[in-house]
Amino acid sequence: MNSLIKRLKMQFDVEEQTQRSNLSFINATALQLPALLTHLRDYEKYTQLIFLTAVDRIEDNQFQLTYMLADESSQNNIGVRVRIDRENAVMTSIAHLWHHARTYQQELREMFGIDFPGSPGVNDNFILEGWEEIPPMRRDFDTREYSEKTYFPRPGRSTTHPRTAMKAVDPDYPELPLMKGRVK
Amino acid sequence: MYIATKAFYLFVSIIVALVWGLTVNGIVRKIVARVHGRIGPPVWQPFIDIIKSNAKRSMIAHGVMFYFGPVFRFAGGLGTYVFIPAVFGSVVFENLSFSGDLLLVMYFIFFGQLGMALGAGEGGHPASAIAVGRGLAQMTAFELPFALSIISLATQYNTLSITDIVAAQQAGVMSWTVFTNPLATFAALFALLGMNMHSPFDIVIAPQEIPLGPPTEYQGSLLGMLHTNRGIFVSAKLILFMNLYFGGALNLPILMVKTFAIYMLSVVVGVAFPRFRADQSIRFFLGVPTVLGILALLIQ
Amino acid sequence: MDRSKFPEIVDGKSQYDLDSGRFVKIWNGPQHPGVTGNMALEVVISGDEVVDLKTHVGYLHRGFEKLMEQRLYIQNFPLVCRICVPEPDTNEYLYAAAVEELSGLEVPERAQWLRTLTLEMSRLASFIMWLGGQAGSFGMGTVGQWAVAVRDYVLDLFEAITGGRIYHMYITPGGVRDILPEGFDADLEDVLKKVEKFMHDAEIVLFHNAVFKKRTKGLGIITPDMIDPYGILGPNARAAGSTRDVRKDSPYAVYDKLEFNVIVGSDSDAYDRARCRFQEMQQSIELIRQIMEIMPRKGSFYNRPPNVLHWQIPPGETYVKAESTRGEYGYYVVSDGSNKPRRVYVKGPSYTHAVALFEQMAVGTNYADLPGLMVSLHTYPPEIER
Amino acid sequence: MKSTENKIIHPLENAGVPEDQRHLYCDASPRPYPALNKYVERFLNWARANSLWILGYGTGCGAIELRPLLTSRFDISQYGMNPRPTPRQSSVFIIGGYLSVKTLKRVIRSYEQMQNPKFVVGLGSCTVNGGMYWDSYNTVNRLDYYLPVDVYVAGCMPRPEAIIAGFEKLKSTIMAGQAEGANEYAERFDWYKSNQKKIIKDWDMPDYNW
Repeated sequence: MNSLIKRLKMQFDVEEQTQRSNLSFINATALQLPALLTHLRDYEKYTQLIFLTAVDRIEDNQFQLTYMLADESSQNNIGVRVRIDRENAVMTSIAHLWHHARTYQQELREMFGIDFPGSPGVNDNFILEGWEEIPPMRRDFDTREYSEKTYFPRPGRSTTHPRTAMKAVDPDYPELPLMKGRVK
Repeated sequence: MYIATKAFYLFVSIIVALVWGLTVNGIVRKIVARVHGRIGPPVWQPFIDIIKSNAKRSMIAHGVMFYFGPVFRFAGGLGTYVFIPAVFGSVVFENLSFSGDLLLVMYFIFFGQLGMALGAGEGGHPASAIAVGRGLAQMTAFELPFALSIISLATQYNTLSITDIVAAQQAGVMSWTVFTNPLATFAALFALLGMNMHSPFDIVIAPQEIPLGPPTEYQGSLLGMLHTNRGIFVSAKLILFMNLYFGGALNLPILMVKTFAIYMLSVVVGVAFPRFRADQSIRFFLGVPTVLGILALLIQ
Repeated sequence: MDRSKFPEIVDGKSQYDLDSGRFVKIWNGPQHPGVTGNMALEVVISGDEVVDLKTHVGYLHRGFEKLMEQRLYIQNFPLVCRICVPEPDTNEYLYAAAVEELSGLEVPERAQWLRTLTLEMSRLASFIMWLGGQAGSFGMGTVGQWAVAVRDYVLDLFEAITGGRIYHMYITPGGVRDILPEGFDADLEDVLKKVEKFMHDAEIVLFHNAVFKKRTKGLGIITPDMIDPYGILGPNARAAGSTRDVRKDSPYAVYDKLEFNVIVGSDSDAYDRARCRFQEMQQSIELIRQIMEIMPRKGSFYNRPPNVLHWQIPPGETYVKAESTRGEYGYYVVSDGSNKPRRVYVKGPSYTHAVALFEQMAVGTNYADLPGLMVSLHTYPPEIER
Repeated sequence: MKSTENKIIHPLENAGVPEDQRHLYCDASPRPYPALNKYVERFLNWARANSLWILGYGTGCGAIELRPLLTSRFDISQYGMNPRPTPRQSSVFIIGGYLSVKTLKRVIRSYEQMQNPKFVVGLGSCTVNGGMYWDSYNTVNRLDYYLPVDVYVAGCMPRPEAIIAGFEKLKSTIMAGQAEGANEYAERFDWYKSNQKKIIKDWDMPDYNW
């Protein structure tokens, strides 16, 4: 793993962060991503794309895309992180590298509103149907408010915060009430 | 007066056949359930199902032929039954066997399916259309060994009249066709497996692939009619086979025992096998059963 | 594969002309008994041959990932098991493992053993149900009925341990919720014997059945060079010769203390895949027996996390994985230092199998084989759309 | 197909369907069917209650408990229940838990294709008030705003025994002649439709499905 990172640093401008002995994250720029992924796939035996997903870094006004790759023996994982602009979210498609990248990109297009020009069928509905609001996985979309506005909530549900809910069951809450006396 | 009596006898005979057919269906469902390790529905469940189907308040239609589908099917089942002598030598249960022979009965077996094909095609559901295609292809395939077997029988007994064939088998157990002409019998029993639409030949109604096949669009009383037909048609087929190959029946209890035993063949095979694809089942029918039929014909 | 006789593909869409009368478009599902769970197949057939297939998912979308961002870490613990209904324990384990890794919470040894036990049991239950489904999709209702009944015995065991039949909510961050009840060993052995008897019967009735062989041999072949481009995982890949098994490659829980071999097939047609899964069932039973033999019976089974209502987890991100019945299951959890996760991404193995792979494999098969082919890929829709 | 009913309560436009296909669909609202003679109806209700055909549509995770229910362990076929693969022939619709909007659309279509005495069983807490997914952006909270529900079985997930108890309840309701969900749907058709159309944003299907 370490030697791989060293080799990568020689060729690409990346930063790395090791999470576990078999999991590392490297930060790359959006421009060098296709080259980096192709390099990892073809020369470093990181042949499998496990997933591709996004994290909404709304405080930086950015999306973080994570491409998780696994090597041939599926022992080591490497996560390639890319930050892209949140307002004009466009990213290079990697559908030519892996067939199943298409559906991930379709999903990101739908749930985050990130466009992948050239990815087959990227604008088709994948999960949602007839969605009119902002893409639901963005942080500024309030699912609770939307649900209460739309789906005729049944009256009677007051709060879900467990502090109050659990107090109602057991007045002397401070210890974990359910585990009392069971820990050996 | 004669006609009135005859009609009354026929009516009684049909009712008995219907009740027996539905009861057999109920018993078979129960047996299959026991094989699955279930308790299974009550034996009278098919009757309740028919009442309930007819108790539906609303009904939809897809045109005239849609109505005719179950009617043809029912007519096919009824026609098959009324031209077969159910109990040999009985006045009540001899039906109209004097005026029809084997060829007519074979025609009626085919007729119901064709009528159903027309009606189901009108229903407009693509699964029905696919199922009809499969059903007709498969039926043509199993009709071949059946026809060969019938021809073999006709040469053996020198007649096409079912009553005469039954009469020729009354000399004792060893004079039954199953012993005098085993090849023809086995060819026909293979065809019966196909006719009864149990596994492995139930691709026509395979619920996992084409939900229910031809009757997909049928509901309410039309479905009730199809279910009624299922009772009569089962009786008719089994009685036909009993008459042709297993020496007929001299009274109702023997008829019940023999038809039930014949049906159990389909059931036992059905619970033990997955289903064939349409093309595979056609190849199957054109293989061993057809060879058996041809051999039976050659030996005669 | 040779696509020359099938319609041309332009921009991911197959170009066929429905008006020409050569093609019929059929919707298999979502209301269709032949598809696994609630999903739809848009099939275009010509004669009996499938010329194009598109998988439609999203009917079970509940927005888990969004809901998890709204809830405290501990509130997510009963939520995650709902993602995969037939095999919920993998989700519970992975969520717990991710949270533990990010927060640095230690897990007692005994809890790891109990976790492995439930994971293997849920694998067994899921495989049994799959076997029933595979038999049922080829019209062999008998084995299907037996399978569901036998699976119920395993569910009874789960009920004895956790109190729940389907959703167990057993593996919590920090350990497990409870120890095994009195007399569990004997019950477990009893059930394992029943399962073995069922498998013996299924072997005779199903795997030695000529019709079943005829239907499944040569159906839906996965070649080794398809594995990486399509992201094929688990038994589907192993039947094609891959040796990837997360339990062996990067052992989690206590899998490094157990002895087992990775089951590898050779042909990877539907029959071979069924065979591989059947062997994995036997392996699961062996593993459960091993676990019961060497599992420590004393000691703590739960390390209490800090007050869970104020439990803030330091910023970081991690990816944890485990081997489910369908292949590698993964959780990618991002924490931003608050008391709610920033992002939880659930990677279900069916995601690639049911969409990209199945759309490719179905082309050219017989329409009647579609349900069987689909079950033989072992897909569960809820983990695709979550 | 054209409707064979002459009595049109409320003309439907089928605006969601392309214009050239509108004639293919029904253009009449459903109408309530009155009960027959008291004694006849009692007999028919007995038959209906003892031959409940379940539509084989697993709409959610509740479908996983339907399998043990339909097979050897809890075999409900002994009570005369059977799964039917087609909505035309089924009389009971089991909503297996949460309904996403996408599924609700298909559920409505399937429900409307079922024939008049038809019953809906809502399985799980999520059909009652949204259950665990009450604040999800994609699942409906109250099933009875979109379909007339006869019996709710609460729980997550309800155990098979609970579902059987629910069916017993449904049976007694039917025998008492109170399970008139289909008629209620027809009578309050506009209300149900407006609720459905409120959450299904792209209404690209006919207003009433035969």
